[in-house]
Amino acid sequence: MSGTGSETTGMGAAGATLAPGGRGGAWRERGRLVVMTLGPILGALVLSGLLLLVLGVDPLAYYGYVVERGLLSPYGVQATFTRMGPLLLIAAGLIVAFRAGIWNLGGDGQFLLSAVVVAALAPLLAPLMPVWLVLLAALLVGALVGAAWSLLPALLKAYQGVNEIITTLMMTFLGVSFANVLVKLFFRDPTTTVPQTRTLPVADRLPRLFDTTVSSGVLIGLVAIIAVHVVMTRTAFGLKLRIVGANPRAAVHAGLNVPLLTVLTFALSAGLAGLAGAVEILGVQGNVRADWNPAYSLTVIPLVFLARFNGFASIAFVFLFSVLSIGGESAARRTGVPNFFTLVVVAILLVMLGVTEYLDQRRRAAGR
Amino acid sequence: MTEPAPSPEAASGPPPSSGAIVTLDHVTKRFPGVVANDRVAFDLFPGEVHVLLGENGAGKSTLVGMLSGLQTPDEGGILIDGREASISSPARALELGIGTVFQHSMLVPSLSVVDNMALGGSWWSRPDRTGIAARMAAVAADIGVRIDPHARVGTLSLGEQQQVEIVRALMRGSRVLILDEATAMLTPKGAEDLGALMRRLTALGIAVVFITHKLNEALAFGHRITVLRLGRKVGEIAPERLEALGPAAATAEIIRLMFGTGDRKAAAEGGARAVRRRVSAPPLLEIEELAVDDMAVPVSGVTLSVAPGEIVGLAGIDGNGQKQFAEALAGQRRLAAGTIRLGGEAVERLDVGGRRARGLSYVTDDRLGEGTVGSFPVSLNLLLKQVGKDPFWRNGFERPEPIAAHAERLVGAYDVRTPGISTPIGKLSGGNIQKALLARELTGDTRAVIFAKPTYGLDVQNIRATRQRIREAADRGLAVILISTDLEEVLELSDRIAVMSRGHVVGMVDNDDAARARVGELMSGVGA
Amino acid sequence: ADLTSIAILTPEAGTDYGWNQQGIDAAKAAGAAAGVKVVVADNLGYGDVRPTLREMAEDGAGLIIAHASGYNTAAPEIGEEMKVPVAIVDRPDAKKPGAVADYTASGHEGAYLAGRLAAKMSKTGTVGIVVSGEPPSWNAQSSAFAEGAKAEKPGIAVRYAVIGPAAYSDAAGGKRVTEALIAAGADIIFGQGNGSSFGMLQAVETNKSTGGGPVYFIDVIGDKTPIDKGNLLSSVVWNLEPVYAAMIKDVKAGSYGTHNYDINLKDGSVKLLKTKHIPDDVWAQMEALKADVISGKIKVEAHFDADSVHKLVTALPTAQ
Amino acid sequence: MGALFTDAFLTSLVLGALTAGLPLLLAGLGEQISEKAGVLNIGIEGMMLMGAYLGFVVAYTTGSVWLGFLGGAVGGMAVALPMVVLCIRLGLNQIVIGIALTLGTEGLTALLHHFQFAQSYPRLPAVPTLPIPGLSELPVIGPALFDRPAIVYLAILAVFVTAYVFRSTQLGLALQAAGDKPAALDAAGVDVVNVRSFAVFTTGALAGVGGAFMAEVGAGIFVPFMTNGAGFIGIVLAMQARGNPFWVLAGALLFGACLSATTALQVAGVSIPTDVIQMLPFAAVLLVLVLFGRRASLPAALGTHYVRGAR
Ligand SMILES: Nc1ncnc2c1ncn2[C@@H]1O[C@H](COP(=O)(O)OP(=O)(O)OP(=O)(O)O)[C@@H](O)[C@H]1O
Ligand SMILES: Nc1ncnc2c1ncn2[C@@H]1O[C@H](COP(=O)(O)OP(=O)(O)OP(=O)(O)O)[C@@H](O)[C@H]1O
Ligand SMILES: [Mg+2]
Ligand SMILES: [Mg+2]
Repeated sequence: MSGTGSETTGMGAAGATLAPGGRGGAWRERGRLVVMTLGPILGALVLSGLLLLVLGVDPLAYYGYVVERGLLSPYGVQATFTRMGPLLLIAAGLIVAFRAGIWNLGGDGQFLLSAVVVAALAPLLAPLMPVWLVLLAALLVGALVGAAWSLLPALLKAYQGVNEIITTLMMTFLGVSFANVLVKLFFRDPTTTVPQTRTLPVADRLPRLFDTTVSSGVLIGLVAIIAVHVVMTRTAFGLKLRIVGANPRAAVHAGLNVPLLTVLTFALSAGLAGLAGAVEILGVQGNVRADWNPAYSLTVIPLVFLARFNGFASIAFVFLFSVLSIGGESAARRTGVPNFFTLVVVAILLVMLGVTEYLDQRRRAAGR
Repeated sequence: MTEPAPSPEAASGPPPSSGAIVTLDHVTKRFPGVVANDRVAFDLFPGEVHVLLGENGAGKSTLVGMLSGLQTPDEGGILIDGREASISSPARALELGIGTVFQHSMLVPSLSVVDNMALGGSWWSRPDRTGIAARMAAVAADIGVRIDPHARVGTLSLGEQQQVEIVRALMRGSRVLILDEATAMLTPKGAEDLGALMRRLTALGIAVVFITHKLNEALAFGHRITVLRLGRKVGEIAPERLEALGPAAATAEIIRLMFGTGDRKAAAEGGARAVRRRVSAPPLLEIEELAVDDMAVPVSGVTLSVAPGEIVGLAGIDGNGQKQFAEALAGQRRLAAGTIRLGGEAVERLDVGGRRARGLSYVTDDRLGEGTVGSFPVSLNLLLKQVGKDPFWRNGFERPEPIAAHAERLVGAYDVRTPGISTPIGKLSGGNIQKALLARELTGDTRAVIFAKPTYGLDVQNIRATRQRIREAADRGLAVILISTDLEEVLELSDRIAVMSRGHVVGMVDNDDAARARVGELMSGVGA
Repeated sequence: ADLTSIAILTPEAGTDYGWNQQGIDAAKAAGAAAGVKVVVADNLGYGDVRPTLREMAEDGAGLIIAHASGYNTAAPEIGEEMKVPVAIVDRPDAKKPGAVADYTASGHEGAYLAGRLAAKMSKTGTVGIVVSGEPPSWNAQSSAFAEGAKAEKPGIAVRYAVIGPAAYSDAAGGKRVTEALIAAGADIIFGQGNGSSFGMLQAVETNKSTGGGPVYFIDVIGDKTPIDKGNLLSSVVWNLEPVYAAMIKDVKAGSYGTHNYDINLKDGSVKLLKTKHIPDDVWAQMEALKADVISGKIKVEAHFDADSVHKLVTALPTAQ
Repeated sequence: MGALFTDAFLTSLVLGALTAGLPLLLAGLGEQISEKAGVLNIGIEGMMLMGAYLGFVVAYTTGSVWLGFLGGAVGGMAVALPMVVLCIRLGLNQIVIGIALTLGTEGLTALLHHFQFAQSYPRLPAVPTLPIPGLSELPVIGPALFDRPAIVYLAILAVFVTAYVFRSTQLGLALQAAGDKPAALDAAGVDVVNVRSFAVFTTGALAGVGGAFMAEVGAGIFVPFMTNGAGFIGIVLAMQARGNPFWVLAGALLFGACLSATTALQVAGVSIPTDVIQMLPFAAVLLVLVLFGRRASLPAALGTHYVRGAR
């Protein structure tokens, strides 16, 4: 995995499906995509259902509860939407990076540090300025902190060719510890014995949508991921990043400044992860406690692959995942299955996807 | 090796009284876009050096790939000792006693020379490093090379690496030895020693497949010669006939087979200009003392000027610095020294985009590797070097209509056969990808173009079309540098011909009647 | 008001013989006694519990017990939003009539007694405290334990170590740190942790003290007697049932949120577990001390911050 | 304060560092073997966790420590199997499958634990030690390093064996070639897929034993999520070690030593947040990368799928 090689990580399959098919085969292509996407989901549901049967639980009841809580009940679906906000932002960041051939696995560190800084800053700013300005400033700072936390891996990658998988993983380990140090030693709320930052009052958080409990973070997330999708697929800048990602040598041949684009990719990707941290704090949590680390990025990575780096498909998968995590918790409680079961479902889903994709490749190879 | 005289041994090679060790029974191998081997029949007899000749992309290495287990034929069969066999893997090939020196290094750079030689033993055994080193020294002495057995391969030059591979193949004691351009990096003396060794091996009944671009070597070492052209076998010269012909006639015969009946064909098609008009305009592209640092082939002291409407051919065996030179000229590589002026303006400090904006285009020979992004549609590949430019992008946003219109226009004008402009370009055949590249590089305000091996791997029709484009470009007043390993092509198109060897321009020849012989000499290193 | 069901939310499974199990068992008992349905949501982790809080409120819970200090920001917010009274821990200042009450349960009085017991029973003159993190209620118990030990034997050494940040499930870390304390001379370990406390227990079971005798373990919150292998000396057992019962009563009476709740020796909601390893005479002395604490003759203060703990245990080595 | 740093206490610190470092060592060693062969094995956390679970279950039900370690190896290899099939044979993305395997194993082992042990929390007795005559009599390091369960010596031995295999066996050459230039290995007649599969299974076995060690020796019990990111630290250790097993050993001991140092400082009454000390090894590794990080440090073909004859 030396240099700027991107196909080197073996993402060939994902890359190949990015290009739109010819007009003639568009419908067949679309049908194939639907089968390719729904196939693994159904397969995963069946396999997970078998596991539930082994555990002595009625799979239909379990899935019923998942759907009821995650999708149908008003508060449940609102929770699903709220959960989507930061996940969408992380997904957006990953799409930028992955399409540009950069394997940014440091999203969790970028997310967490941004969250801590935002949680420390926003309550301090709140009494000084109007709410909208506080929110705007905090979002901006969050994005900047996230981006800053990727600077070292970015420079090492762009100018030294150091593999970004190691460096971003390391920065996450460091970031998690560093976030704790910040909370415990520097940003601690002096009015409570609990090691946590000050709390941003509910009234000062991101506005909720209409009369619901849905945080407007989901709007930021949707705007971001659609914007990313549009930028990556419809603009010159996005095309440049994709050229670097798909064939770095072609990028050099076409006269693109590959190191600069690499650094920009990191900044954007990590900035979006940082924005996710800010949105989670400003929209939901209001503060950060020591040792808090939801590790969203690690679970979003496979989702983004599942979506083949497509923004809209990512929205769908993030939605599916949110339904699963909100509804799964409720379903687990009602059916008496431990909550851990959701992890197994996600894993089975990913493996099923991989197998489906392989079969599809073989089918296409045989069809030639 | 100044005299391409067949050696006595070659002349009196053992007759193929025994049957062939290996027979390729009309094998066909296709790659996306090319038929690399088209129903090729090939017999390899013990005690013979069987030379494979053919221009770049003729399918020689593909044939070797099938013999050595790297590729399996799409059609046709392989017979070993007259029995149907399948060479399903390199391990199987080695088992069958087929040892290969591949064209592209098959050494692990991070391992030492002995460790590379040891690769392949049973898992838990210790590599016998001292034993290997000793045997290696003996074999190396045989062919007159010296190799430090404990040097890391990555620290060796490409030439030394090739020596290592030859020694490794010899040490395996194979009954079939395949050398794919094994002499490309050897000194003339080294090559001669290798030839002597081959003679000794064949005397022991070993069969050798020997691939080279140097005809003198082929005649000196070979017993039997097979010529490939565009994936097809176009001729075989059996030992008796080779002997009967003598060197001069054999050379003529081979050249005729390899390149077709160059002049006659070109004349018949009315493509080639009988005499190029002399170009009197002042040079448009001036290159002075250009030098490039490179691990493999450093380039230095290249001085060249091209007038508008002039085609300067750059001939030479592949890998003699042409690539480095072209990339430096286009702005993809840093110059170590020298100046480049385009229409009087110094451009050597500009990047690729800057040079292109001033009218310098580069048609790369590496179509899929760097020329295109295979998974992207044809339409975007046609604009790969203009991303963000008006009118295709406005405020950074893609404008589908102008992009589509531009693509439709070029696809039509250059006759790119594609299902549609949104088809991923990687799915097109080699010739059509090349047409798209030409379309991209020749459109717009181009003033000077570098063509790198523009017809490499193409079929006859595409070659003709491409050459026509190059001529038209010059006729439009563009300054053209034509880099090609195909002598016929250079002779057909160029006004003047420079020959490149080991990173230097070793000669510049006007394209007159004497050019063919002169350039051929320079290229083969005969008259260098 | 009329109260038909309550809900309790815990971060981990209700089978830990500790914090989570105590909360769930107590809520069930209190509910049963008051004829109120109890809904349990366990294993929620430390992430975002707002969706579950809303779901509980929607499902008709008239009181939501948010049984983790990590929930004490979310619960009051959602309580206000959904108009449901909530109970939280570690935020006494958040009390709000009709809405929020705190039950920063600290067994510090019990921990003080445990410290006295440990000092009496220690043969090496050194006792140890192992914690998997430093949440306020553990800090209060750690410092009370140290004070108790010191009060019993001024020259005693109290060793203190945190396994690591967020080391709640780090059983190997629990064992490693406990072994370090045993090697540092401790023959009685006061251990506070979740999954990690089983590692501490295993360390105590498989190591001898520097004096050559057995090492004993003093647990907190729950009663691990069912899984004891002979090293469980005692436990500062909490009983949250009276707390929850009082909450239910207050909600029904409309007085919820006017005061916080507590557990203490006096009403038996905190007690020291008697095991067969405690000699009867020592136990009699403990009973007397307990009476002194209840009567106020001995004053035990709760220090919820980590710094106080550090100061107390730092001050001690120099005393010897 | 002098009384605190007794031989016994120092011994326990050294021992603690060793015990905490050993699973990291095994994981790092395993990861190094995969990476050497060109496989980026992100599923190693799952392999450790399954090893911890199965190792504990077998040791607990059979009462045999050794069968436990065997169970751990089998557990790790069971998680390696899908990786081999999906990534090495079929060529699926190694990062995605690695994450999926880790998530799945976390969920599965937690579920199994829930149904089997959540009421009883069985604990193992102390693992018997094997004192090395002479050396174990040494003060402090004697009991800490030379009176350990035999598996500890084996793990350290594994470092030497790995180094030996890397340097002096055909297998070592094949692994290196598979990671650096698989085409050359293939051309030399060695099946790249087999070599890589072997590497991943070995990784599974080593990581599994590492997990089993954590459960049997480190904790004496299995609890869900108990590996707590150790596999990811293993990845970092392997990458900073640049193909040399002794650097994995050094790195693992550094991590262990940092943990022991935290404990020592706390017991001595110096209060530094554990977080600060835990940042140190990562910061050190990162510094190394900044100072010496060059392209050459990782196998050229790391993370790529090898297809014969493709170019
Ligand atoms: N693995 C491959 N994938 C796709 N195309 C290939 C592959 N190998 C060879 N080709 C194509 O097949 C054709 C024949 O190539 P081959 O390497 O056999 O030529 P050659 O005669 O050895 O040429 P040279 O003299 O340049 O070595 C070329 O067009 C080449 O691009
Ligand atoms: N083995 C193969 N598998 C899949 N598609 C192939 C294969 N070989 C050729 N094709 C496709 O079939 C079409 C025709 O290929 P072919 O190489 O025969 O074209 P061609 O006539 O040689 O064209 P050109 O002259 O432009 O090279 C192309 O689209 C090519 O990509
Ligand atoms: Mg073709
Ligand atoms: Mg070739």
